Amino acid sequence: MRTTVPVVIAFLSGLVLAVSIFFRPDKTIIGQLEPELLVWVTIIGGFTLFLGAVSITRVNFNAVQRRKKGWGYSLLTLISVFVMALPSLLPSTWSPLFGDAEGSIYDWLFQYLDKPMMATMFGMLAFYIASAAYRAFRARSAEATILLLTATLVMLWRVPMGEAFLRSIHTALPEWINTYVMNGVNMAVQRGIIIGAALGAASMSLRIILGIERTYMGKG
Amino acid sequence: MNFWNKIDTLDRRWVYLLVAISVILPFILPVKLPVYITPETQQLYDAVESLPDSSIVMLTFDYYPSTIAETEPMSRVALHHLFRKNIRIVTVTTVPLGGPSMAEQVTREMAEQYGKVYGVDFVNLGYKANYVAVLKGMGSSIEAIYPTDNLSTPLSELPLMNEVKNYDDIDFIYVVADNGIVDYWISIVNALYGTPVGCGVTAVMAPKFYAFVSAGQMTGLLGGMKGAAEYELLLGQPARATTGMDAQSLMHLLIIGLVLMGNIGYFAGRRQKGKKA
Amino acid sequence: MLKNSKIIPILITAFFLFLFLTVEPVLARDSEESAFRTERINALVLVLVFSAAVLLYTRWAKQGKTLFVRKIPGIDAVEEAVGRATEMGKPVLFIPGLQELDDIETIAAISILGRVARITAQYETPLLVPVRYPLVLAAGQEVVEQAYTELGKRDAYNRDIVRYVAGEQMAFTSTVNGMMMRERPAANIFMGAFFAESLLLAETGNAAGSIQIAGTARPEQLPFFIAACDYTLMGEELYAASSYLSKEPLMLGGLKGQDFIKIIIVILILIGVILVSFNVGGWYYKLFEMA
Amino acid sequence: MSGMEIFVLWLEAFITLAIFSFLYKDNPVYHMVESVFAGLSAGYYIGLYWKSIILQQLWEPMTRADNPKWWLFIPGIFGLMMFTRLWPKYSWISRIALAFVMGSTAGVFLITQLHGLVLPQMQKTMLPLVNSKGLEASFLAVIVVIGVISTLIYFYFSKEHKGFLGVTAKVGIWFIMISFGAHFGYTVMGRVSLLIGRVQFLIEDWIGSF
Repeated sequence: MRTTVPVVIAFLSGLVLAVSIFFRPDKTIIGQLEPELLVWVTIIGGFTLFLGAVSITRVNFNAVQRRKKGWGYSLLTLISVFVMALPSLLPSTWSPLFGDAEGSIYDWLFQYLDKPMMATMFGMLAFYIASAAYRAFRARSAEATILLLTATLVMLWRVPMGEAFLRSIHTALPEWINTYVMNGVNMAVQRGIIIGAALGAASMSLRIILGIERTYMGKG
Repeated sequence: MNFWNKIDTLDRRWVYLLVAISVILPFILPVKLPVYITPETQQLYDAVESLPDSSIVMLTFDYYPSTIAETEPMSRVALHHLFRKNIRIVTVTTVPLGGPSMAEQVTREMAEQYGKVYGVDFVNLGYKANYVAVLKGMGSSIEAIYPTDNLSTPLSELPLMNEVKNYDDIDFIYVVADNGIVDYWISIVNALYGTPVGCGVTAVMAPKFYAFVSAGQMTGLLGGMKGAAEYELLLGQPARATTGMDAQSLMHLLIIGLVLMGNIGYFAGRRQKGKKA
Repeated sequence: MLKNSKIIPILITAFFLFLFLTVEPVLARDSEESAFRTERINALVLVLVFSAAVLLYTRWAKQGKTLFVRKIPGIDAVEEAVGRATEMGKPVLFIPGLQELDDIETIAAISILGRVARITAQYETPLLVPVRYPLVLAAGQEVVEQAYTELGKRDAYNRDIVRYVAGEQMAFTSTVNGMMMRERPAANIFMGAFFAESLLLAETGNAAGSIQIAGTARPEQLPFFIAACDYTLMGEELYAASSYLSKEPLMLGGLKGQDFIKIIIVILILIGVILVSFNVGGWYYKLFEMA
Repeated sequence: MSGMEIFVLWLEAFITLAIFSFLYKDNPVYHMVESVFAGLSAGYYIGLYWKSIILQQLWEPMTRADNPKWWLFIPGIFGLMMFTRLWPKYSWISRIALAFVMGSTAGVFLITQLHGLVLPQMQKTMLPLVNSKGLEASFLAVIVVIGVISTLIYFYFSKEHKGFLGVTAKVGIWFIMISFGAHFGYTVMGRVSLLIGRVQFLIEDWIGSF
């Protein structure tokens, strides 16, 4: 029972969705099932967020209760969760601070705390891309040399001075980089990886539908 | 440990410091690295330049707040150029979050500089959902899609909008975008209604659209901050994009320099080890 | 393999009966455009051939034929990395990507997590699994708990091994980055769907001195993982990892079927190129039209 | 500037600098901002899921007066099943809902990957090696065809990479490295733009307001 029911459910839901893509939604029930079942998945995820809330609360509450090292930070996280979530769950008819419209606590915290945090995290990427290039682009092997030469060439091509330099070597060099490297090799490799990964994904899907891959039930 | 050994095992924080310097420096000391005009930018500039006085241009703000470092300078150069030539502007956006307010803010700021009047010289229509329907619908009647402007003023009360009924009354469409909407401006608006479309797009998107320019479907193209900097040079008004491009050039050259140094250090280190062995 | 294998044919029959019953009246009413998307028949053929190949190889494996699969260094490194963490007495950090469970990449990551948890359970190496989405939390807890239970290490299991950290992409990243600098895991394993945060995570992990193994099917993030990690599973290697780590011949059937189709695809492309080059390939080209 | 505007400006500057301080080393200020960030974003998603999923996609369609989607009680029950995870004894029930999610995902991906990715990518690779557009187009076509095929072969698992297969796989890995190098170099500009946005804020908006 504990193993059979999940396997059968996975099989049926997988099969229905796989088949439904071949039928027109306006003509058959089965054709309409695809968008419908995907909404179901979203709904289940919606319920599960409650478990997420329990998880983050439990981890941080335990740390505070046991006065673990750094429990103050955990307290801060706990407070932040509730200050953000609770007012948004209350109806905005009670107070303009509730709900999620402009002027609510929820919206204010998002606009003035969350957003600058996200933007700054994205800004960190520039530092990391420089240090990764510096450390990783060493001519240790033929492959690594190819990697670093192409990266350098493309970086030169991207900025005005570099482009002028490349043009001085051969007038068509910048166009060649665009045509043969970016739209030639780069595109071809991406395509090869995409085809291969798609086959891998399809094979993984098939293993799940057929119940061969059952790690989610702890069965190898 | 000689110099090159140290380079080989440099603490990454030195790299971070160099990055910070090369990005901040252009803001304090204008470096003014040379900028070269690409034909696509020139084409867009010429297209706007050749529009007669008091033409009407539709300018779009199809970008999200996350890409404003690249896209807002393009909106600014467009506004500079259009206002300077006494061209009247209708702005629209297909981006719900921030789109209308960014359009409002940037346009009004620039209009103030040029002494332009809202409703007469420019109008901000704002956002409407379902962009395919919006783009198609404006072909027959803009008023049917946008009964009011962004601030809920009926279009009939705006003198400029009495002259603009649909794409036939628009001489040029200047799209600034950071997403796939560009395809629709070309495949729906340019293809079906024949209004010329010129675009400013993010650097990542640009290569895809060069083909549109050579096919004549797109009248000129700005690729990211670099395109905006070229346009600023053409206008003779260096601004944010020029500063930004200086930072970009410095950063790219810095990374290339670091890679070079790292490799010299690596080989010097290896040679030394070889000697000892 | 399947105790309930008898039930499968019955289900398939019932399913097609249902299909028949819903389609038939519609077909009778309107013959102009059939309910079946005939334009997608090429995809149907591909799916059927693909499934047949996978099933055939799985069957051979079940009959005891040995299926050869070459060594995949990145996947072998997963075991080594966990071993190193055990020696050092430091935790293993596993991140199953930043997508929800409705992405197949995440499911692949969860399967790999199941294998990794078996190794950490065996050696009682601490395991940390921060996740960004609640369904991934549930699935992750399930596989880890099962792995520990099966190996008789329930005492070492703690349900906060897999924990929900933050909903937003960059909030998640900043928390995990902090975690890496403070807990100093011996090994970081990134598997699944990653976006711009790939480099933020991998560079921080590198600065913390951890051994790093990444795997993703997204070609646009691979260059950054290659630059900052010790081993990287590219594209389909991610999907192969769970089968490969399981070391069960049965699981390799999928891999072999996939390889078989790959060769067919290469041949089909070459035929297409030749036909199109001689300007006689229009009909052939159309066979691959996506509709 | 109003008092509120000044407060918001300084708050944003503080957050920006606190996060950047992590580049030097982990420190209490960063840890503090990080903790708040994690909590807020979890709270944000609770609000978002409540409104956009539970209310908008489940409750409203199920209870509306005309044409209610009564059958949505099924995913509702599946959703409630997930709560059994809180009691270890009954947590196996949640596997049913998990199996539904995994099965559905697998069903969609099985077809969409083969139909939506493999077919069109194969088709786009069938380029004429000889064509009227001239030598350049032919050369590009040769590169693309070799690139796609050698990349595919590189991932072939069933044989050791020796002999002809080995040579093709070697070509494949070289192509892959060119592609990754190009992609890396190409991405630098976008990343730097994001940093410039932050620096612009700090220098022009924040320091500029002094």
